[in-house]
Amino acid sequence: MSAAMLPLLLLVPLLGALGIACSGRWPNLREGISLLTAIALAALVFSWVPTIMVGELPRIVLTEPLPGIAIALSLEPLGMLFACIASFLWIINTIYSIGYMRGNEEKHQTRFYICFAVAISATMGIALADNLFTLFLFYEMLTLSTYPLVAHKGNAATIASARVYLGILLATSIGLLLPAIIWTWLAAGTTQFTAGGILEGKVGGAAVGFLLGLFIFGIGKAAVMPVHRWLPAAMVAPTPVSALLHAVAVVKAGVFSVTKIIIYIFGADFLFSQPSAQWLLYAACFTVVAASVVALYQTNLKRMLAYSTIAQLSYVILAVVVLTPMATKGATLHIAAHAFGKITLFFAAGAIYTASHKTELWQLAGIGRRMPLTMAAFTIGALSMIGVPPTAGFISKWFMFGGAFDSGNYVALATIVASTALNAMYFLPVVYLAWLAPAPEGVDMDHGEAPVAILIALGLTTALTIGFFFFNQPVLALDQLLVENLR
Amino acid sequence: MNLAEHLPALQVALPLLTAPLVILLRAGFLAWFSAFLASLFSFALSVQLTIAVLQGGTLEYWIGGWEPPYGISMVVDGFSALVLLLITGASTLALAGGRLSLRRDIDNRRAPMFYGAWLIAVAGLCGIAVAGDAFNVFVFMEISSLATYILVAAGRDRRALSAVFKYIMIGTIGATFYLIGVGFIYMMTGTLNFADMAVRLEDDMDTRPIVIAAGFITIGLALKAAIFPLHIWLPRAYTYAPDAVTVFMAACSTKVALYILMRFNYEVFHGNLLGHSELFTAFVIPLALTGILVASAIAMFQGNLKKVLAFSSIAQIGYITLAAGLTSEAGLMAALLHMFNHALAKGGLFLCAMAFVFTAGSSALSQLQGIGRRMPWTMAAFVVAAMSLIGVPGTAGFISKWYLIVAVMEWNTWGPALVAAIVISSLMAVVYLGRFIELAYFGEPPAGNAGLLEVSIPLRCLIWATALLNIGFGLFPQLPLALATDGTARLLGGLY
Amino acid sequence: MEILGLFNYWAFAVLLMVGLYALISKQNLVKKIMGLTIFQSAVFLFFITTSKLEGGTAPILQAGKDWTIFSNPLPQVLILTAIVVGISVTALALAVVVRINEEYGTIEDDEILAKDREA
Amino acid sequence: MSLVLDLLSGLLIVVGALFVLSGGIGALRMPDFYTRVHGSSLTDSLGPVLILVGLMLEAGASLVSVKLAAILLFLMITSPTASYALCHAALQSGLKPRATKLNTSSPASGEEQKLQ
Amino acid sequence: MTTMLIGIFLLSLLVVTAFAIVRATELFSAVMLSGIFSLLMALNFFILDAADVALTEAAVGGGVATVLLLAALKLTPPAEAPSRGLSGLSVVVVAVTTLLMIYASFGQPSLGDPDAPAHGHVASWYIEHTPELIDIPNTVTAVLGSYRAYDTLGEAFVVLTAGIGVMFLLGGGRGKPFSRLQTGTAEGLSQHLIPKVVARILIPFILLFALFIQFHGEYSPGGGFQAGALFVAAMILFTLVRGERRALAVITPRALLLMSAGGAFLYGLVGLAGIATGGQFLEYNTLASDPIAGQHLGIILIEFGVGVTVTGVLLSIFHAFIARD
Repeated sequence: MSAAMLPLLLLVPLLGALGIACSGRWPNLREGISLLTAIALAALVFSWVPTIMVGELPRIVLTEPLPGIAIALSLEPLGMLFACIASFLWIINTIYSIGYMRGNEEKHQTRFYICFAVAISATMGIALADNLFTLFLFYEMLTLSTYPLVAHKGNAATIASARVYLGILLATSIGLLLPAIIWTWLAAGTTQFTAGGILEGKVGGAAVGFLLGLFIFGIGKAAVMPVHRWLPAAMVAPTPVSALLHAVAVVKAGVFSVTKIIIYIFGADFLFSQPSAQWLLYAACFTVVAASVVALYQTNLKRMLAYSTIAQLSYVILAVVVLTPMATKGATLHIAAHAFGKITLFFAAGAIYTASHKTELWQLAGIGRRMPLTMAAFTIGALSMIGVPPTAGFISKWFMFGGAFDSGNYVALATIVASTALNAMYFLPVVYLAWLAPAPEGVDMDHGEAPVAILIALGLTTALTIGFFFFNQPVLALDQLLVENLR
Repeated sequence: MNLAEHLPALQVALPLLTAPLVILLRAGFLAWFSAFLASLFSFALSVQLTIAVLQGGTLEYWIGGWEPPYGISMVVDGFSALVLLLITGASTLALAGGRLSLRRDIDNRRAPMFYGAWLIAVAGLCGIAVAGDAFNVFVFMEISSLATYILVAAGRDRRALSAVFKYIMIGTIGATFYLIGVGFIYMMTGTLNFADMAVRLEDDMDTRPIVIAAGFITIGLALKAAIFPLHIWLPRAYTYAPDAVTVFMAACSTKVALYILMRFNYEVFHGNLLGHSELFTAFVIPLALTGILVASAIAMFQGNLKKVLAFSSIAQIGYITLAAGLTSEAGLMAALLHMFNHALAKGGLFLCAMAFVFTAGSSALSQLQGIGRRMPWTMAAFVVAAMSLIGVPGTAGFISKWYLIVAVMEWNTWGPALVAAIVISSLMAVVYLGRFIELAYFGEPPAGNAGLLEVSIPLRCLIWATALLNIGFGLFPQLPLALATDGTARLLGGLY
Repeated sequence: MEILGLFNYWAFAVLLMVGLYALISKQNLVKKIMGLTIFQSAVFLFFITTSKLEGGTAPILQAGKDWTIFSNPLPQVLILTAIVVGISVTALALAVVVRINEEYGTIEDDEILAKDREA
Repeated sequence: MSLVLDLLSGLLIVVGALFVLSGGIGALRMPDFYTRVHGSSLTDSLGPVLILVGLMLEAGASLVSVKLAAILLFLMITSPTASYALCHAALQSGLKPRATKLNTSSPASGEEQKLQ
Repeated sequence: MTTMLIGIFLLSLLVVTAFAIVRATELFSAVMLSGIFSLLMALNFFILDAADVALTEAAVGGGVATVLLLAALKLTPPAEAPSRGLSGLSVVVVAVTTLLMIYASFGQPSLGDPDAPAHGHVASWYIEHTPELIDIPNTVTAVLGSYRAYDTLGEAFVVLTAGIGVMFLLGGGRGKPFSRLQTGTAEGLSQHLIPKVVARILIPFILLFALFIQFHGEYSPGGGFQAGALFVAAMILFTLVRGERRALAVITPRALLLMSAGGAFLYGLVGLAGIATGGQFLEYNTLASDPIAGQHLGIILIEFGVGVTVTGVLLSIFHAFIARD
């Protein structure tokens, strides 16, 4: 397929958004259109896989507003993988949203679906970005388009947390990321993602570590502590949005950008030949452990999941930092695996909320007997988070572990082990509570399962979570390509 | 006769000569319509001029056929063309969009006078933009100022009057300071023509009077351009002027003062005045910085949309002066580009503000709560323009901010500090605009105006056209870039 | 003598000062306008001073009159224009003052400010 | 002959100047408004006349003296009118002359009767 | 030398008057003082060889400005509120400015210094070339009307703008547009014998003089603006003695509007005629077959335009102020 087709990946969701805007009056038509768009997009994305598999790197320049600063798209394995995950999960998420939004009679549903579609378009843009500038452009577009989603409820509390969300993401991106990009541009004369990096020999010494810091904390979406605050704040959003944030688009966009910058801008070898860049490893490890510990003390289900996400993201960064081919594969695998697991968990949480309006952990006691399917899915998701076979989580953790072992990076090893234990410590009690504990007094248990649309979505993601354990060859193949490109 | 070669003169003559005819009309609509047509045609003229400049380079026109410095000459280069586009474009936009709003602000029988003044203001500003003669600049500065006073005084709120009086006083001081400076230069060089001055100044490098002259001219024009801390006239004038007038002024009036400021300092003084560049930098940059930060900070705490935007204008003027103060090629590029882009963004914002005020009847934030849900289209356009003002990539504002930051980075060791300041002020812009946007979308509409409706379709289209321009010039900034490059080259002619 | 030749400049400076002072610190708007007039006339004086030529006469080249030295016509022309500009500004400012007096009932700057604040 | 003319004109000019001066002093020293106007207006109409005549003698029979004559004429007309208008305005605005006792009718009303 | 001493004397008077203006709390006396100030200024201009400027300053400062100030004072409180002493900031600003000026003055050529740069270059060119290029005695008029006609065009439009502003702000009395201006005060001083007679005598002369200044401007000091001011003086005198109603019957508001706009427009048309006849904007050489004649024609036309505009505008302003009460 010719590179000229790349912009389609952005246009399809935008057209979908337009269609949704026009069909706002007729809910069925509207949701039909959103679903259709999702499927069309996914089909388009997957149709690219063979092209990429044979090692092509399609690239197209849309416009060049400033000399050396082009808005250009290109598709390389990593982006391909990300695009596939996002577009595919969007279908499921759409099905789920239909059930959820109707189940809870939310307001402004048209606005919701429009922003959703725009957000996906932005995500595609991030996946296809050919240079830092384009990346930044769509990164901001994603932030702005998700703001209305987070603030969806529109009551004072929601707006307050939405403000935190927007504030942190915009402040970090404008305040740190943009200067970092300009610095890169001034130093290297280009911002294009190139295998092996563009900064080698352009900057040196402490500057490297500083620039890296600007990038890492500038990309607030990667939620490396201390710029993680927006993620728990965004918990006020409706569940499909949380799913979008945690699994489909936003945080993934964050770690994806970080990975891309590390391997394509700095160039992995160059970066970690620089002592001043080593801090990143420890920052990641710290985030993993700290976030897991915080998660231990959460009493609200979604907040707990949020902190677990923060921890899981830093896994990815950790893996990239460890930087053996194997670990890099682990990182990309984990992007996928975590996506499947976390979306399952969120869907489950949403299902519980829809069915019983329960949000606190203690309320979940004995809920397993009421909503067996949901809780089954939840359990599988939890296991995947911990990394127990046969779930997706195991695969990625395995690769990371191996990578860390090869490079003899014992800090990373210790972190992974510790956090696995921690994961178990905060997930298993919930499972136990849900299945075995007796229902506490004063909590009504007279509710059944969630609406069917939700259950379908839930089932799909659960299936993915398990299926990924057995059928991960395509992803591995992509990883292989990626790693070869790097070497 | 070939009209093409007379473009510079016609650019001024057309609006100027339409004005006396307009004031003779009796009906408001006719007056508006003829003013609009005249403005439209002069916009066409400036487009023609721009094309001519891009193809044939700088144009020079000898008025009365007298060779400068004996006669008055007009000089049109990329920079002038850029400013001309701003002036005529803004005026056309404001007239087209502001018809209803103006009809409400100015009663029908006084309207002819008002539109006459409007055209004279346009002509005066154009006259400054094409002038090649220092005293001629003074004359046309006064024409445009007087006309602008009238436009501002037409505001319905009585505070418009006290605001305009302050404006008159400060404006006249500024103009007179400028005149004093010109007088000193004339005394030492015996000429009034910019180019000729530059030549003859080389003989007497920095004699005292010239240094003083530079000071007077810079301060006088800084007063007119509302460079912090000489901005005191601007917020009230912008706030209490009729909304359409604010659209027009915000887009171009201060820009023109900055234009002539840069003209003078670069083409005449730099290079001819020992150490003038350093002096200029040392004088301008601190003011610009404090202006940027303080004005943005003040803007965050205003309770009135137009005031917010006015203070943000002061901050943006700070950006332009900062860039101009760097006395480097990149800096000048940034300054010129930012003039253009800020005009786009601010014009769009004030246009939306006009629409809001037109429906909600007040620009107080409390009255505008929830307006975003009532007027989704206008509000969306507002958001786009706001992003351009903040400098989100993909919008026009980003281009100039990029140039600005790059210019600052390569300035000297202080670069990073300045970048920090710029970034901080951009974040402040996020705050003060976000504040309004948030309460426009999620705020509870006040009791009175629950059933507000969108403004008329044509106005909406106009607003959206402006918004799309903001995006268009963000993705394809070739035109302003070309003009800015040309203008910069000419300005720097004086520097090296 | 040489120093006395600069007297015009000093007078100009002092007038400028007086005008500017009245303009800035007087509360009464009409007084401000008068200050403005003084301020501007000072500048006119300055320009005309630059036009004077020792032993010259008004630049009117009448036939038969055997003047050879003429004062410089250019500053005079500029000031003709400037004077007209000045009176125009004064007229407009006065009109504004009249309107202000109708709206506020006072032409003292501080009182007007007070009334704006309470509004 | 010319010497005589010069002397004469000089004399006229000096005397005229003295008159103007006295008028000025009067304007400062007189007790009340009307007397001040009276003093200054009288000298104002006499002083300039003398000065102008002196100047005309200097100029001799030429265009200049014609102009001077014209000025003289206008002065003769305007300056009394001015003082009249001044006093009248003062009277209108109710400023009473500070006059010591005359006959029964009050000075102010007397003035007015004279006016109508 | 003597001229210089006289100059110094007058300048000192000027400064004293300025201080007096600032200190006077009675606005009326302040107005009178500012009239005196302008006349002194005019004298100064005259001994500095600037006859045209002197004439203008006398007409504008002594005449028009004073009338306008009085007209405004009629509508505003006559006395200044007791002010609160010197304000620190302003004193500082002012002092700094003055010091700058005096500092600068020492680098400047002393009064009348023949080899000051200002007198070389452009100025001398004007003196030399005017006779053969334009051939009118009054170089000032030549520069004003031809070399720098563009500035003068601007001047005319500044006046027009001021007129527009006043008409816009004040209209013809409350809530009426200027063109509908009419006024209650019918009589003026017409029942007073002396002013009436005197006015009868004077007005024709003033008008005559105005016309002389208008059309003799090429040969002697004067020109459109001064003439206009004189014309207005005559009309104002007429208004004072015969009452506004009569005055407005003579020249109706609509006519005033037409004059204001028409004069400026005429000026512009002359400029365009230059283009139409194949010259530049405001080029007169092409107006007639013979360049010199063309120059004369052009200058006369634009001077006329200026005169008409000035008359119209100043009178409108006067009436607008009067009608406002």
